[in-house]
Amino acid sequence: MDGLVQFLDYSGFSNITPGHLLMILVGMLFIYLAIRFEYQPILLVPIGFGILIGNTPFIEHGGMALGIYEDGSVMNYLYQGVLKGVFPPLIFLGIGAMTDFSPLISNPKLILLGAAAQLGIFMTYIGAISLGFTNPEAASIGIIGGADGPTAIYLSSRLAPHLVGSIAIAAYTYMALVPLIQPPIMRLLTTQKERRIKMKPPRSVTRMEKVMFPVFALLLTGFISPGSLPLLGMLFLGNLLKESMVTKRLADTARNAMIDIVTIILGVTIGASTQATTFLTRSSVLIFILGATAFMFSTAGGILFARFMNLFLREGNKINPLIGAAGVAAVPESARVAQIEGLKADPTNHLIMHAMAPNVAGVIGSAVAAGIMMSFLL
Amino acid sequence: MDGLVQFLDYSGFSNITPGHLLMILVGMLFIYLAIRFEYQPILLVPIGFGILIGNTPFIEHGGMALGIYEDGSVMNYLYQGVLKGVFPPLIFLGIGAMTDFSPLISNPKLILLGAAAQLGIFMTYIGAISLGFTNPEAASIGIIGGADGPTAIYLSSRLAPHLVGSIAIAAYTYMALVPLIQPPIMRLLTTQKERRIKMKPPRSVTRMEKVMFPVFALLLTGFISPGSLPLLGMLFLGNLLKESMVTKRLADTARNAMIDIVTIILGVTIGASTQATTFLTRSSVLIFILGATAFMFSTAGGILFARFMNLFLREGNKINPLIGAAGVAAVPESARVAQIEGLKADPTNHLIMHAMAPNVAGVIGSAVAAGIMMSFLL
Amino acid sequence: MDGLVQFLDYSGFSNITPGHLLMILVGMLFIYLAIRFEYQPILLVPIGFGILIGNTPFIEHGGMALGIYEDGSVMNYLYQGVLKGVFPPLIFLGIGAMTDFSPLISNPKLILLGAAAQLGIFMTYIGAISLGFTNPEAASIGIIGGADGPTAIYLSSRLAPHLVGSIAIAAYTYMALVPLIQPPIMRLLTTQKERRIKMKPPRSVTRMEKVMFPVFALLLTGFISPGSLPLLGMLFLGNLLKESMVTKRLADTARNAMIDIVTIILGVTIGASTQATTFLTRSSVLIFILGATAFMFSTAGGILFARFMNLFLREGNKINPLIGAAGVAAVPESARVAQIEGLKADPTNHLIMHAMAPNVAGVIGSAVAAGIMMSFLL
Amino acid sequence: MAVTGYSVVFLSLFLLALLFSVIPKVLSWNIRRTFDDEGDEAKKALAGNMIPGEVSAAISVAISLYLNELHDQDTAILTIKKVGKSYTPWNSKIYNVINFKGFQR
Amino acid sequence: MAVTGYSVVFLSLFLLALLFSVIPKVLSWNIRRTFDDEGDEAKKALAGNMIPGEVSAAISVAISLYLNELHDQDTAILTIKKVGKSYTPWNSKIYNVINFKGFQR
Amino acid sequence: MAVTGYSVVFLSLFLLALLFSVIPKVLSWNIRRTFDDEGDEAKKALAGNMIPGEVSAAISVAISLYLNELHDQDTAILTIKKVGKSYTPWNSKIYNVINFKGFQR
Ligand code: NA
Ligand code: NA
Ligand code: NA
Repeated sequence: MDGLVQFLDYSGFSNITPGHLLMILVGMLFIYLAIRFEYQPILLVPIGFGILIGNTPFIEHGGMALGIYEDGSVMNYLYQGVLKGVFPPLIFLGIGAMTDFSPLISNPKLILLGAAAQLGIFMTYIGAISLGFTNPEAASIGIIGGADGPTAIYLSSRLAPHLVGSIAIAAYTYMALVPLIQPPIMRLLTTQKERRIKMKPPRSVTRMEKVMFPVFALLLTGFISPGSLPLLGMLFLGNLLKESMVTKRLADTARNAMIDIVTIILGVTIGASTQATTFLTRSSVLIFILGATAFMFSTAGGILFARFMNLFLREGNKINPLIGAAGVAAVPESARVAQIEGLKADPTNHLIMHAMAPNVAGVIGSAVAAGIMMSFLL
Repeated sequence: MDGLVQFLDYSGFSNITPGHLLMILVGMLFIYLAIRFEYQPILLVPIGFGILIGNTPFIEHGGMALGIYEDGSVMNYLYQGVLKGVFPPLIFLGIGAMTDFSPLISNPKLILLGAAAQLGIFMTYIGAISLGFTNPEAASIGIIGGADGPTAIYLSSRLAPHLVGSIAIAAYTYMALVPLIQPPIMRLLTTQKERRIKMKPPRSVTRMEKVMFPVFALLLTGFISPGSLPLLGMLFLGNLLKESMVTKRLADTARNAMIDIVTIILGVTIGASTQATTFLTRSSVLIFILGATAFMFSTAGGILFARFMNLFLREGNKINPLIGAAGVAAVPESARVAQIEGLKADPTNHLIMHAMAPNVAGVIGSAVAAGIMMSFLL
Repeated sequence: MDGLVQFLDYSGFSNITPGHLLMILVGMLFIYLAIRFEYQPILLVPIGFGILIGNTPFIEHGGMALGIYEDGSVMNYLYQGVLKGVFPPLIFLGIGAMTDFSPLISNPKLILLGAAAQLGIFMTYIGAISLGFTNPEAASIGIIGGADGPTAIYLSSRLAPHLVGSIAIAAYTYMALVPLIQPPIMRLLTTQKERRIKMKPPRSVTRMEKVMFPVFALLLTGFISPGSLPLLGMLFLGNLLKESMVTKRLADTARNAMIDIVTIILGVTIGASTQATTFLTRSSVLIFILGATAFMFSTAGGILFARFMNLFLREGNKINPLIGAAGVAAVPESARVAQIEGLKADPTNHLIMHAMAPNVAGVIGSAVAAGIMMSFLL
Repeated sequence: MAVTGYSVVFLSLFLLALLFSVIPKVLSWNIRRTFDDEGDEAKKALAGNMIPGEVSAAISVAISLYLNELHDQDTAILTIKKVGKSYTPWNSKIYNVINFKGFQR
Repeated sequence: MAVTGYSVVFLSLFLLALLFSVIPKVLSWNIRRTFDDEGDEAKKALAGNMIPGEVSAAISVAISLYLNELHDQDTAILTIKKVGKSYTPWNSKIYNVINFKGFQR
Repeated sequence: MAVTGYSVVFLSLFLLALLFSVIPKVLSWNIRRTFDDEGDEAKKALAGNMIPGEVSAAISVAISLYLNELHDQDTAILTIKKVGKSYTPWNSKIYNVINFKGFQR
């Protein structure tokens, strides 16, 4: 009889709160969006299921060590890869091994769009400060505007570990919603004529340039922003493994088995870190609001800077400002959005090749930004 | 000359005991069974070789840090994945990504056989207590009756870490010997007429049901037995990765590279943990005896409950009680045994499709049982 | 304005030293050699890029935790696999799963060449002592003569962790340069007539022998030199996974995904450990000099012992002493060198099949040597 | 504990069985509603989700193959599995476009 | 911090853009020098490293394929990728020789 | 230490050599006993475990191929390797049966 009571005490039915139920619905929504609409399923399925695991109600610190915030739990061990900042660089290693920097090498001026589209990071930083967040918290929230999951997780794990969960969830949510967020801003800030600008086909790129890119990009960004080394070091290493052609087997493993293993564990622990008892706070709500504005500012920054550059470019060399929006990163969703919006204005105008340049530059840009903020705040 | 003496002091020849020799023979036997008869080679080869590694006699705590129980040794680092309970959930992740729950979804009443066949767990628990084991030890020994390696390792690592080695070895040994243990019990507890019962072909299952299964099964088992979350959370995540169809690459990695890496390290460390100096105790012998009875009780539980259910089922819907034995888990060996015994009674009666339902239900059943025992004993 | 100053303080431009520049050039040289000449690219590309990452100048202990020697940095976490000695055994696991010991089984007397070619280890040990290194340091430096990266890293991580970087870099450098180092010595120590000796084609080997080899080789080497167990235990486990034929999937993962992941992380951290601020010392220079002599002595040891064996072998059974040089290990480079030198003496004389026997025996030999030195010095 | 424990195992698996007895009915009710105006064919399709005789025969064949351990099958299936999809958020379809271009050069 | 930060991001990406505007010129100067005595053909090849019209057309086709999410393509490309190289320092080409022998037996 | 160490390395590899000089004799004695009443053919097979001339020739060809670094070979061999077996205890042959059924539907 006592046994039955103890069993019930430990069961989810005794420990459930409305927060748990809410988060379970959120988890199911993530899974639904991932499966039904194929919005970033590689991330939303593990995160969504992690939310379910983390929000099955259990007695915390009851000796069973189930919660992700309890020492000695399996989830806690796996979560160390997030908290210690180890997983994001490993994911960048795999991403580097699958990224083709040719579009960027063949038209270097487009790199600047990837810088301009980090505007949201710094605007949101200011906004978050004015809402009462501390400096390190504000920087971590701002980085959502970098539209890059691993960078957001890495920076917040260093500066504001208690916010990693909310920031990561916000970043991935808005990255999945890029096809809804960006188009209105793109139409608002461009004229019909601008959206029809056709760009010259990019020149082809030699193997030598492709091999030199990761080496020199590492040295340049590393000298200017050493804080970005853990991320960009791995990104460019992965890329060199790919482009050197002599380490094909390493590149293959990095972009398959390795990144998959890390992605699963990262996703499920990020999801589980949204445990209702610690996650549902005023901060989390504010972070979601600030994150949305961060994405909008970044999008606007990229577009407006493209228009600004056009002032100095002669006819025939002008940039279609739609591809500025791809500078936020959110690879490759935002480049797809540029392509789709371009086709709406002129069904024969394929922008995607051009949009990939600011798109991958945006990854570098947000990592540099993260490094700079670390050097200021640590 | 001193050097030669020191060399000899450190060599295996100075430190050997009859226990070491015995365990080396056991290790070679495991390897022989695995290669000659293909009994669970994926596990018995690494475990057998681990036994050899662990029982090469060396000076423990002599500064070289070789033993699995010595701080700072490589084996000790790798063994942490077992001791901290991290490896079993990762193996369940891979297993989930390779398990097809359709047979169970298409005929849900067979799930109950997977519950009934956990009888051995609880009977053995009582038996172990009466033999003087403590409550947590008894529960860990009982779980051998769950016929599921990762569950046994997980529970014993939480409740009785000093017994992990013996319990794991016993569980895997009897799982390999299922084709010898189960048939006599199956023939004893069924009539020839029962063994000939033909079951209706299962209906086919929609993708929607397959996707819903891991989600709802997680919530249901998680609410009732939160202690099973680390195991079942990962099992069902793996299954969702597989069934969602949008995360194929993650499922592939989980059921290939990831599970293989963990299996090798788990196997070799479990094997090495049988170091004669700590392993050859009265406890280990008792665990082997209790483990055998656990398997027998579980088998009987499944069969007898199938016969009990038949009392309430109308003609044409009756269950062939042979498939009850498959409820112990030991996937897929015990389902094969049901198939083979069925063919002996009627060479046209293929039971394997039906036996898979209690078989995979038995995995869930023993994880739930493990969770409940944790909530009582931690 | 303050911000700009702080930014500049943290940037590489304020912290650069000539040492950093020198190491950056070394890193680029490694990458160049790997890509241009395909010298061990699997290792030199990650190591070379790691040198670039480690020598981008940053403020150490400035709170950002970037350096590999700073607690809490990502590089430091990854480097633990080197420092704790975990990576080398895992690499040996993968190597075991890709090594074919048949040439050695079919002509066992060639195993002795793999012993003789460890001469450089012990000669260099004596030399290093006479140059003022401590006993454990001298042993770690000597092991460079084993011409085997993982063994060198493992031993030095146990005996002289502060020298791991230099020793590993020296070992891999000379392994890449084997085609330049060995030929002059080979020509010096053999006559033209000896270089033309044709050896009988090896007999074919049964599956049973291949399966028994890893088991008995483990027991034998483990009994004599327990200190070699972490390395040889994993090497022979990997080989059993391969040769047993029943664990093909485990062998495949061990020699692909697993070894690749470890190789990348090992390479990049070994590279990064050459941070100019700690690496550029008198010790490092001495280690490079001693390492070169170690390779030369080992090569000579193998060749001269082959000639010594020929004194006792009857005509038609004689050994071509060129394959003695392959006993140093440096698999498979030194076996290739033996083949090429053999062809120079007689274009119809293919030595490579024979050279593989001392070549893989040399791996076992240096691991045994490492184990013995540990038993003496720990 | 033993009695409570065994009961709870039964309880949870019983609820699971119950749930997945109900779900297909709910789902097929949905499907039926959807297909309602598409007439008989849809209903036939629904009725037909019992595995027919020929398939059972095929399964039997498969089982005998399996009991004789013909590994060729194994091989074929794995080959099919290997042909996987790439990492969606990064290299996905857009990169294929780029690759495609590469082939033309 | 915000202003400095944003400026530094611009600075570093600007330098990167500058660097990779210069590098191709240096490289092609090298190539030109190399090919110098090989005459017109080399120059034509250099001039031709703009992607020609037919390729652009191919890209457009590829993009429409992609927008319709034809996964077959995916498959084909990945299959090609799978055919990889072995671990150089250990089993590499020498072991292939041994394997090759095995096939003859 | 140096002398003892070098001697022990020799000792252990010498014992290994000794062991694997003896093992094939023990094994072939077993095989001979087994095949004894099967007559000449078995003996011939045993005698033939020297690699014959044609194979040596093939090896030479392989080596020249290798020295010229023809990577195509590489490729072919790896493809063969990739076709592997599944995880035995769990999805193994039984699951193949289920998969097989799936193909029939
Ligand atoms: Na960005
Ligand atoms: Na079970
Ligand atoms: Na060696």
